[in-house]
Amino acid sequence: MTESHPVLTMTGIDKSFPGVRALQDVDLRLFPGEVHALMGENGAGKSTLIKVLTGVYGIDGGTITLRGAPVSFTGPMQASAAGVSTVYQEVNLCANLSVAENIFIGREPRRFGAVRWRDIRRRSRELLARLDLDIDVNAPLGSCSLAVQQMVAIARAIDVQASVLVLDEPTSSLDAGEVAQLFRIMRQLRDSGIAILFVTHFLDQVYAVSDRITVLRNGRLVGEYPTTELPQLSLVEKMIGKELDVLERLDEQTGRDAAAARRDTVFVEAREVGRKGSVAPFTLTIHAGEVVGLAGLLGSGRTEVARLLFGADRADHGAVSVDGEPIALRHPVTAIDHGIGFCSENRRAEGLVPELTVRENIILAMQAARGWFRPIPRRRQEELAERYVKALSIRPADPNIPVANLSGGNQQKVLLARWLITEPRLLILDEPTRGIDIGAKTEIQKLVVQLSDGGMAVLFISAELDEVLRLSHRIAVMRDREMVTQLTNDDSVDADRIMQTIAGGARPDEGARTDERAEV
Amino acid sequence: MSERTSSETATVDPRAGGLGRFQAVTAHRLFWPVVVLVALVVANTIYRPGFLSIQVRQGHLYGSLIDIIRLSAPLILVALGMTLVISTGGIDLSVGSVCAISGAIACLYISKQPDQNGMAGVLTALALAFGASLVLGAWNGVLVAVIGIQPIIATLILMVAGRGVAQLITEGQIITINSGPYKAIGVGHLLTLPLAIFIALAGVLLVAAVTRRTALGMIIEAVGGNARASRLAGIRSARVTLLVYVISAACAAIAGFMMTANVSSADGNSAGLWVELDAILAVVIGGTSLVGGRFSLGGTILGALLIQTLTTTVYAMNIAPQTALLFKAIVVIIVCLIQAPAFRARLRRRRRRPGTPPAAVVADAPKEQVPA
Amino acid sequence: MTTISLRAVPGWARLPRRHLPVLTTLVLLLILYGVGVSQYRAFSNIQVVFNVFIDNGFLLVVAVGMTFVILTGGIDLSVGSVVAMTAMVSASLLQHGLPAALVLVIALLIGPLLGFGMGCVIQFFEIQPFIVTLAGMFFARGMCTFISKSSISITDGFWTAMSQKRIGDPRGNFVSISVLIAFAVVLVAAYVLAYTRLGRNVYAVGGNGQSALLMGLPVARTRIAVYTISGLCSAIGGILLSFYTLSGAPLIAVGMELDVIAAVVIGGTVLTGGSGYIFGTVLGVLVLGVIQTLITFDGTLNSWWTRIVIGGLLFAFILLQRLIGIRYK
Amino acid sequence: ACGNSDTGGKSDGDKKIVLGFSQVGAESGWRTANTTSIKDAAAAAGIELKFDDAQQKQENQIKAIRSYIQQKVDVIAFSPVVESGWDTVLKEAKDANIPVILTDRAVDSQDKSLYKTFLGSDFIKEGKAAGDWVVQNTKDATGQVNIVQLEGTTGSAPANDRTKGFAEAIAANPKLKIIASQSGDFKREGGKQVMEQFLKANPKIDVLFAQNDDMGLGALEAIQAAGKVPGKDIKIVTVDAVHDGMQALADGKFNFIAECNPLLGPQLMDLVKKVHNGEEVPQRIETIETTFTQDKAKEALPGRKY
Ligand SMILES: Nc1ncnc2c1ncn2[C@@H]1O[C@H](COP(=O)(O)OP(=O)(O)OP(=O)(O)O)[C@@H](O)[C@H]1O
Ligand SMILES: Nc1ncnc2c1ncn2[C@@H]1O[C@H](COP(=O)(O)OP(=O)(O)OP(=O)(O)O)[C@@H](O)[C@H]1O
Ligand SMILES: [Mg+2]
Ligand SMILES: [Mg+2]
Repeated sequence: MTESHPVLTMTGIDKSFPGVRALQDVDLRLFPGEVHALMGENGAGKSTLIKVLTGVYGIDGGTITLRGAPVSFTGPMQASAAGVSTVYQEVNLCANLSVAENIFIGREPRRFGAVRWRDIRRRSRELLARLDLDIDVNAPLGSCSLAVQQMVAIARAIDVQASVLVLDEPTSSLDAGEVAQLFRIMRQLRDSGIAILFVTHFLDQVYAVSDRITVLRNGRLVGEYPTTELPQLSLVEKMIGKELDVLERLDEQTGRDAAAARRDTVFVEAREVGRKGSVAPFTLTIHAGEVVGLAGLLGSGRTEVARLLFGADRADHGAVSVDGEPIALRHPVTAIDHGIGFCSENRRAEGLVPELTVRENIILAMQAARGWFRPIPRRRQEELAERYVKALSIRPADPNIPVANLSGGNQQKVLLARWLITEPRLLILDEPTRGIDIGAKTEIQKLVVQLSDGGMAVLFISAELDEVLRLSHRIAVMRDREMVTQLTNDDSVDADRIMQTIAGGARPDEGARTDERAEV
Repeated sequence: MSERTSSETATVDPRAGGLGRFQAVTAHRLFWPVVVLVALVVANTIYRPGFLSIQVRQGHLYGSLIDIIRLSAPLILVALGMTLVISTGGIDLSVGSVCAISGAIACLYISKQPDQNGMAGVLTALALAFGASLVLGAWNGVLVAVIGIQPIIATLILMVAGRGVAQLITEGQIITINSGPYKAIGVGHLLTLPLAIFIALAGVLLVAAVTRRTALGMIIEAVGGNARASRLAGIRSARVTLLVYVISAACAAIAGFMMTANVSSADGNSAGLWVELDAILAVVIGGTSLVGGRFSLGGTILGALLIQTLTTTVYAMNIAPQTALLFKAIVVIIVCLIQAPAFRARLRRRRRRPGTPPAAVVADAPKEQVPA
Repeated sequence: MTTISLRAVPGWARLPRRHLPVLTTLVLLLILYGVGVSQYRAFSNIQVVFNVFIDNGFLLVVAVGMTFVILTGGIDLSVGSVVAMTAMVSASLLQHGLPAALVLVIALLIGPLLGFGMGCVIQFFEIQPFIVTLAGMFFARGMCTFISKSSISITDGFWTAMSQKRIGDPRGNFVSISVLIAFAVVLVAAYVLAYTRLGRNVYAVGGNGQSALLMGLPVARTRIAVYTISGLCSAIGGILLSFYTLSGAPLIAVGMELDVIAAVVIGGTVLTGGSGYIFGTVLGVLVLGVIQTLITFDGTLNSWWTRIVIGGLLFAFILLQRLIGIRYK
Repeated sequence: ACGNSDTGGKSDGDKKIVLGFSQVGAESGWRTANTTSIKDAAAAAGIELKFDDAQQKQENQIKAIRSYIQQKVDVIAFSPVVESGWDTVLKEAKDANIPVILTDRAVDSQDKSLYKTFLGSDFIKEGKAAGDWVVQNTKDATGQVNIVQLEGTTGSAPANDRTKGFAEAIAANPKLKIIASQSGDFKREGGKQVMEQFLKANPKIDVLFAQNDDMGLGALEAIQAAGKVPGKDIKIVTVDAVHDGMQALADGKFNFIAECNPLLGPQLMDLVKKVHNGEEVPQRIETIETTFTQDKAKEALPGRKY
């Protein structure tokens, strides 16, 4: 396979942003019929390399050749016309358009210049069926969950007659089933001779699907390796640039000792809280120092549960009490006042203020809680920002640049820092590790453990079941917008059991179900 | 990972060497508006050499420059409020009408006084008018923040109806008053300088203190930058939005006092007519983005001075006011163009690498900021 | 392998939600009309409706152009001035004895050209549309007075014919040719938005310009196109206005941009872009027209009350629209 | 074609006459006085008035006239915002057999049959009257007499005609020279700002001609601020004679005002009745106007209605 000529070569690529050398003398080769993983820590320059390739950014130096001919795209339009089809990190679709239109816009089937809506709808349904997705293609994309949006973006990309398919973290919001589905299709495409460039932070995914790996570090090329010749540990070492025993340490931490959590003090109690059209009424108790995991498929309503508990959405049913006192949750402010923090899964739309600096983004929640006429002194701001930039190794380590200039993973860390400095008593983390590199992910996991040991309660939402299992004392399982069960994370609970509950194929019998509820 | 090729390789071209400082100055956001302002003054001086001269008449400083600063005082005030509104991502078209209403109320009240020079009467009039304006601001704020009407439309309502209200108050007449204390707001003097300048200055300092000495400024910028995120961070954005519209109306009210005091009469139909456009222009020339987010008070003041200088120039050069719009269009476009990063990036490319096809440059310019 | 099946809302239930703003406007418009009919004798006359179209034909055309711009999330403040400039240029050229056909061509070129220029500045130099078109507005208005300080009458035969031709039924009800032209513009625009790539790209750019760019859509071309279209519509509107008044006056159509924006917004188009329909814009223009007709029929309001009532009705309308919209959300 | 009996309004003679009146707007005190006069006169004459305010937009006026035709009023009267562009709608009125009366400002229609009559002031005459006063009162001047002029809204009929009339009158004395002329838009604010510039650019100004009182009043402030005495150092001549202007004249700050009478109401109602009854009326009727010196102003002031 590798004997053939590369379909795409990038050599000596240089790219700077004001204040940052994002890429420095980077090479990349893509061969037809291979899945090529692009690996690197947050901010290593992966997304930038991809955007440089498709002409979103111009390059400062270097050459790109596609099928032997030098190219220099002025924008994604040209790139896709030349057969480079891309799914960018962070879903980049139009929320106001329908699902079907998002798939076909720009290359709508037409007759006499008129767009053929019927064809678009039919073909979209077919395409989504290939991804095992059964949704209303007329629905506006904005009403779909992030995961569905991600799948739609993928559907759009794989429909193009492309010779190069670029997928920048396509799996970050997908669950295991969808990932498998995506991989099946990626293999199909690979076998038909397409070159696929694949970015992910999940190491096992890399080994499951890729043929070759290119590693970037700090905007420089570390090397290109066949997947089979690069063991997982050395891959990580190459990514982070020093030897580390992260992986072993990760494995140690399976399962939390449920008894260790202080289960005597109930912090938040939600009784039959629900909201029509979003989540069926659920009852959930969270104790101080306890980590409660929320498991479920995408769209199962985990985010909704979190939003209701935080007052981001208003419940139309049930009551929430904190420390035994009922509270009226009409606005996030109430929740924050009672010591609840919420890290949204959608950092771009609901998390960061792109124009403000890293520092300002970090202190935002704390400042809001103090009220605007009691400003946090500048010195204290700097101090806090610097501490957390260091603690979470946010890069670049300059708290005074606009947060928009940070890479995706580093933005996530900023968001986390915002809530950590408010020292909440309950921290709701919705997909805090999405799009975060392996090193940082471990850091965050360790942090969760540390926080809960220190008495902070955590509601932890993650698409990665492993992670949920590893960190939670208790796991609530969601299915079809209903909290179907709550399990204490003891030895009897494992991924299989949760998967079964989630899938609903093996519905827990009624007896067991009431038992579990009663146990709460 | 500490070794990082970061901020050392800043924007400044290393080849520039000693020119670095100069470039840093020209790169400043407000460099070009200042240049245009100076150019206007120079043009005026060439046209009429006496333009810069300042004499002392009746114990006051007297001259075109003084006039410009005095006349720009109301615009500065209106633009101040507008800056805050715009930085939350809104816009306030009703400021002109609020000027008219506040002026009308004050003048009407004073005209009904037996002794128009009485300080108590004047103060009551000001308080009444100011209070009414706060109500109007709150009305705008409620429409935008609570009911959720798009700002341009919400304030359009008051823009249309407010003129009617102002005329209703004056019954379509021009109310002329003869009140020394009130007149002083527009044409009085303090320490040989027009009082209006001090009022505007006080307004600027107050707004600056309220926004920059407290966290209000940052919170406004956060709401303008990302309203949803701000809400989730615990900011009561509705309150902030409401507040900025109230501040805007308050500023407009004081500007209305100045405008009416300047001619000692209230004209519901024409007081503050189209001042909203000038104010918006001032804000934008000052570098605050219309989509919300970061704001710059200093820039706004500069913008207001620039616009007033332009107006005065037009009168001074005897250009017909309507045709003068051509002139204004050109100056505005020039200022905005040379300030635009994309335009500068283009020029820079041109200079550095003549012959590069411009298309490649477009993609390089920082677009609406691509996170990740 | 799990199949994701999200509980879908049935198709019929989903439909009204997207069309809700437009439907609300329609209902409110009918109510407004009903009020007129019940209050004033002559209001029920069909010619009243025709007059609303005759009197607002140019506004409708300009609003159609504005709809394109607002759908991309932009705004075009220059429309009123461009309308005036087009009328002025036509009047002035006709006065100089140029043939009508040539004048039409020239007049119809100026608007799109200015629009194209503004579009380029907005796209390539990334200056906010509000400012660029505000400068365009000043420019065009300045040109008007530059051409002539006072109004110029049009005596040309073609213009007079277009102005005075009545197309109607034997009972004396009629519409003007301008109305037909306006309808044609509306139909073409509705087709373009719904069934052409350009139209769909307009929605995409308005939904999320950055995404549209990354999806490989011709964002620059689209953005420039909408300002050009708006310029063209303003030019057509200017021609219609010159038919309407048979003259060009430097201060005509002052503040028209605000009426147009109000009409588009009342029609349910969102100012941030990405959502709205031409049909809504038609309704929006009708709402403004009917409000004004109501006020003239009343005939007792003095100047300031007229303004207050227009403002009040605008408020009531937007509030109702908003409340109904919220209720259904 | 308009014979639908049930909607018609002009069948019996004893029914109230319905007059549709479209006003320019409410842009000045003069205009408001004009409106009030018309409303009061209509009420007094037992005429039903349908009033519409066009807010200075010709489009609105055309719409209003169409609506009057639709409502089948008996007579239409209006003060046109601009001179041109009325033929189409006036034709419609003519076809509907509704007589039209123009007030205050004229239209430039070639077809004089489109309207019955014009009632208003002669702006040229007003400009002339002002000019004549200046000529009279500068007879003894030795050197050149420097005049500055504050024009009205650019392109408007009053501004054009007053400029013309004034220029004609002062041509009588070659020593009179207009050294600066700029539009102050008929507003006080405008008058003040322009005058400030005039004062800075021209060290010696003898006479100011402001084309309405409001601009004159604005200029007054500028003159005082420059340390000069209005009425003495700079003679001020204006047009209109609204109350504030008359006051200034009586106080000796103005020197002369040529009246422009807004109180057209009674005259208009007379005309409406005549036109409605089919009587012949002259094509052009001028309002009764006078001029005021400082002494005359003092006498007239207590009895002025506006
Ligand atoms: N538009 C921009 N302006 C300025 N700096 C930027 C911009 N985009 C990216 N950078 C910087 O370039 C570097 C590389 O970012 P990039 O997004 O390519 O990282 P990444 O490898 O995709 O990381 P992640 O895994 O977190 O997505 C980072 O330091 C980032 O801060
Ligand atoms: N059938 C559907 N039709 C339209 N929208 C849907 C449907 N199902 C879910 N959604 C939308 O998708 C979103 C998914 O719900 P939610 O975010 O609660 O799921 P989640 O379990 O948190 O998923 P994720 O794994 O993406 O975090 C919701 O915002 C909801 O509005
Ligand atoms: Mg990335
Ligand atoms: Mg979620």
